[in-house]
Amino acid sequence: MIELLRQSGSSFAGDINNLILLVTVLAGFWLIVAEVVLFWLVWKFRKKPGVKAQYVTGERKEEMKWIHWPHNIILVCDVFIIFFAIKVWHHVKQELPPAQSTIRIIGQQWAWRFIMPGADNVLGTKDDIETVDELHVKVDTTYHYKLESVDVLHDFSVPQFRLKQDAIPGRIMTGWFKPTKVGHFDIQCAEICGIGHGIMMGKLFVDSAEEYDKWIASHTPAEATSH
Amino acid sequence: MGTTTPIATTRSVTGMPTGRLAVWWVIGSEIVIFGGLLMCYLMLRLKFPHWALNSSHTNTFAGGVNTFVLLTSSLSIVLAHYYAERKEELKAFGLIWATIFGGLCFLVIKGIEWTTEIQNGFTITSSLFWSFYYTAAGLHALHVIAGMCLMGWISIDVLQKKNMHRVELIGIYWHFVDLVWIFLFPLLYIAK
Amino acid sequence: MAEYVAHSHDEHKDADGHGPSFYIKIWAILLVLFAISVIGPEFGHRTVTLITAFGIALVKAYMVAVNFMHIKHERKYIPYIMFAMLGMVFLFYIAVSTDVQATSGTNWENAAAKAIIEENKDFEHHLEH
Amino acid sequence: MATTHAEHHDHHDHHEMSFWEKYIFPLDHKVIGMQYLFTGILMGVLGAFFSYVFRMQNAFPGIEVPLFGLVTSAQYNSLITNHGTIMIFWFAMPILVAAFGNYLIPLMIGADDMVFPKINRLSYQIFLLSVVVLIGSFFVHNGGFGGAWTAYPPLSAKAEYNLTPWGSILWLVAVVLEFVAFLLGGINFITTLMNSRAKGMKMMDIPIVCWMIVLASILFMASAGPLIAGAAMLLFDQTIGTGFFDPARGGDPILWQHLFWFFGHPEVYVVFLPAMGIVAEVITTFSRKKLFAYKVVLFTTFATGILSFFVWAHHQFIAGIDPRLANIFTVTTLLISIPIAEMLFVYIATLWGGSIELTSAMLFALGFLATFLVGGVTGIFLGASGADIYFHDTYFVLAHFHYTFVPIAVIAVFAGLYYWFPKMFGRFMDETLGKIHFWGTMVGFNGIFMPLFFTGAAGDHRRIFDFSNFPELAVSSLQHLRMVATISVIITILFQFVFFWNFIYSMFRGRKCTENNPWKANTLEWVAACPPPHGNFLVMPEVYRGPYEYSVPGRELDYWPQNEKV
Repeated sequence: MIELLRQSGSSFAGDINNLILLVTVLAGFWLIVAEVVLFWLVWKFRKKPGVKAQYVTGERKEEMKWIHWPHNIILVCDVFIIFFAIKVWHHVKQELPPAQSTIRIIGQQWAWRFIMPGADNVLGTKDDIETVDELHVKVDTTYHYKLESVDVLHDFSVPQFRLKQDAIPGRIMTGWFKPTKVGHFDIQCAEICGIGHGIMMGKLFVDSAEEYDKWIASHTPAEATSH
Repeated sequence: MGTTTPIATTRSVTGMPTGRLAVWWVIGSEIVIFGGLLMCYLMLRLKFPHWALNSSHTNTFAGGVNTFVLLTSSLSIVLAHYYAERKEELKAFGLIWATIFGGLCFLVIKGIEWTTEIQNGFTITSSLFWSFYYTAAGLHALHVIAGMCLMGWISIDVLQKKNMHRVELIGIYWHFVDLVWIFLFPLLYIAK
Repeated sequence: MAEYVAHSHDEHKDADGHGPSFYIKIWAILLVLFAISVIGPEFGHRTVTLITAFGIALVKAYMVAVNFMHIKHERKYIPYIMFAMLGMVFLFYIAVSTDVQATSGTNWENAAAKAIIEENKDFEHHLEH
Repeated sequence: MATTHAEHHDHHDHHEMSFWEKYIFPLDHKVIGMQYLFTGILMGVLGAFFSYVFRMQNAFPGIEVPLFGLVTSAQYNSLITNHGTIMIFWFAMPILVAAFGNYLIPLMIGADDMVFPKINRLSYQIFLLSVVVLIGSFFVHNGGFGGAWTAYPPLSAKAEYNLTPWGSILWLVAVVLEFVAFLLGGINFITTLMNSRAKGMKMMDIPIVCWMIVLASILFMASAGPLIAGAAMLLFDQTIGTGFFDPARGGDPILWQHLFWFFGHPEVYVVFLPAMGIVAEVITTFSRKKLFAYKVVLFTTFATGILSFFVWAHHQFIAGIDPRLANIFTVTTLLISIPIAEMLFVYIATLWGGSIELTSAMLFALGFLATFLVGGVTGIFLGASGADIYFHDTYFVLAHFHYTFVPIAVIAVFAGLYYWFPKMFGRFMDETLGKIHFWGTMVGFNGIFMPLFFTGAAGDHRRIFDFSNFPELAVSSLQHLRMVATISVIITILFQFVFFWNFIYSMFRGRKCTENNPWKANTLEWVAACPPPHGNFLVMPEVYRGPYEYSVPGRELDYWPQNEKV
């Protein structure tokens, strides 16, 4: 359902979509029931000449059941939602699958800096590629990211990936994603970070394996290739 | 209504005088204010063991004397309450001013202590420990000053045998200020 | 208003029935406790410090609340409200300490705090001098 | 009804009060309530104007907004920040808690005033000072604070980041002053309700709205403390350069988030509960029904109040808190849906078997239930941690909480104003204009926030002054939705002029209210004259029954005032 509004592009996006669908169905059901009952009661018990209102305390058992049954069913719905919410959360945020590559993402007022491991796939070596506002990743590869900030809070957000994580100065936040679709997507900053918050935009390029290798080759720093 | 007391003020559905009830609610809200600040301090204190080094630079002697002063002033205000109930306004008046004097001693000692510390280079911006030290003790000192002002105001009424119940109210507040210090003292001065 | 002053007066008579000597006695006990709380930590033993500094602070707080503030003679819900407020404070501590007191957790680490701790790790050496 | 009660007002004692004494420095709870009401409404107008300006910029980027001009990104941030702050702290709270609390509590419990009239006056004066400081903060060098109403450090802590060296300090000072005002007011509400109830009014005879306002005050008191301490810390960070929230010096930005939301989430219920209370009074009166299960309402309120302290970190799911902590808060957050849902069900059940008269007040009360339900269920998406990863900080969140706050702070307030207007001013508001106002507001309000659910679900993130910087969000389909929302803002604001005209005209020229109890309601405020004189009651009323004894079988009248012996 949410796919109609924003396509998904990562391995866990589908799980989040399904959770949203589950909540939509359960919460939507209750919304419709409550609204229909509300409007129906207003119409049915509208003021009519000569008809007096009933005296209902709501404290007798047979009256209370009208409250208690919905209450119990809502509890069951809640348990369902809690179960699936935590399951998805655990998958996306808590348990990291083994990384095939690790990148560093650094937020600053008002740009994203990306450090990619380069051809050797190891961070902190000479062939690391540093880019600004432009991140290239290979499709179907599990990435870990190390998210940092140099000044204020930022938030690394890619709607297609259903990915969002605050960057906090002083901390290193680790997370993962696995792009599944080739293309280019917007990277947003989703935490207010000053007057340039509205221009803090990055581009995420999910390349096919060949495209990616080509890009790496053309962007590897000169001193790394010199020897 | 000008100066007449509303009927609402004279009612006591709970069986407790309204003033005392209100003072307890004030203390309830103060507990969360001081508690919030001290919990922030505690978290960071436990996070950074080296704050022990900072707290070894505090003047435990001055802090100790201040604890003694506050405990003693608590005694004088509880005695003031005792005599206020017995309508012995002169004794109550004297004891209230003894308490105010206690508060004054506390502030003077605090002032000397802070001056020396600042001279030794330990200012509020020196390190996070000192930031907490000055903020927590400063917030407490503000409460001491507020209590002293209120006591001075109440003592005038006491001389005229008016509103004698207020001695108890300020007493409860003052004991609370004392209580906060009882926790501030080990947290800021002793724990090393 | 005169009515309830007289009322609370009576309440105190039977509630504590103590004269000034009682309050002075409590004050003396508080001073002794205070002395222990200052001397205890001088031994430099961690458990002794905790018990004498903070355990005794709790005892002192209890004594002040009961004997000076007469909290026992208030309506029952007054101490409950006070405990509820303290409960809020501890709730805050319990939940927040996992983020703020810890230097690392699931998928995050507080690199800045770790650096500060590392920088000062020989503080005990300084403490002895 | 005449009782030989000792509590009489000797009206000869009162000297004639000057205008100054009566309206500028009043001790009368009703006048102080009015001061809060009018100040709150004026601040609400300011907040609404801000929303108009930034919505215009949002839908038509770069437009010269009529009545304002070009909006820079700094101004945009400042407008959204102060819109949020004003609407919560200077509009919702003063009206729902302070204005209705001051006006209603003494009247509804049969007292002649608050227990501490002078503290009450002081509370308003501090509040007014906070208003002055806040408005002053817009005019200082570099303008008002623009770091969002949550004021997350380090952005809020350092002028080099937020670029508003004075605006951020004044903003914080204003918020703290406002807190002090509400702590003083809250102590007054709590002690008044506890100690000054009329003779015979037991716990279960207290009208729900009084319970709700007092419980809200208690929630506020128990939650605001850590934030007051935190505000002192942030103020020192801003002014003298301490490092409480500076990670390089051992501080922690996350600490502020916890301090803020530990207060911030109970705050939602601080405004929600009084709104529910107002709606309870209105729907029982206009459906001539006893409130369905008074005790259940009360217990669900207690449950909500207690649970509200255990859910705050759902605002921080992706803000860097430990993911394990998020699981606990998901559970508590979803559990709080149960008492809230139960409360709404009880209100809906109250309508069963009633004789519903759709006056303007009743329309607004029903409108509250209908729209708040939307706000409630959309909250489930955000409480479920897995789904929040996607929705966090998008317009979906914004639409969700406006679907709760607008029913609370606008629709329920209108219900209360239409209902108590005859009591407050001794005249009726015009019903036809009231109904026009109702439909205009409802259509406009839904028109604003329904589209925003969709833009949010499509990825619109909040606090962006110009979406054309984001190619995926700058598409025309989304832009059209934003325009619909903005046009709806204008429509909604225009319909409020109907209200203001009605309000001001009726205050002086409206149909006169010739009886004390025009709506045939049960609660004690309707015993007093319209409007009640200073001291409220000629004879202090006594209470013989609960507040919702409507349509009792065997009685000729379909209401049974609390103070009538038989």
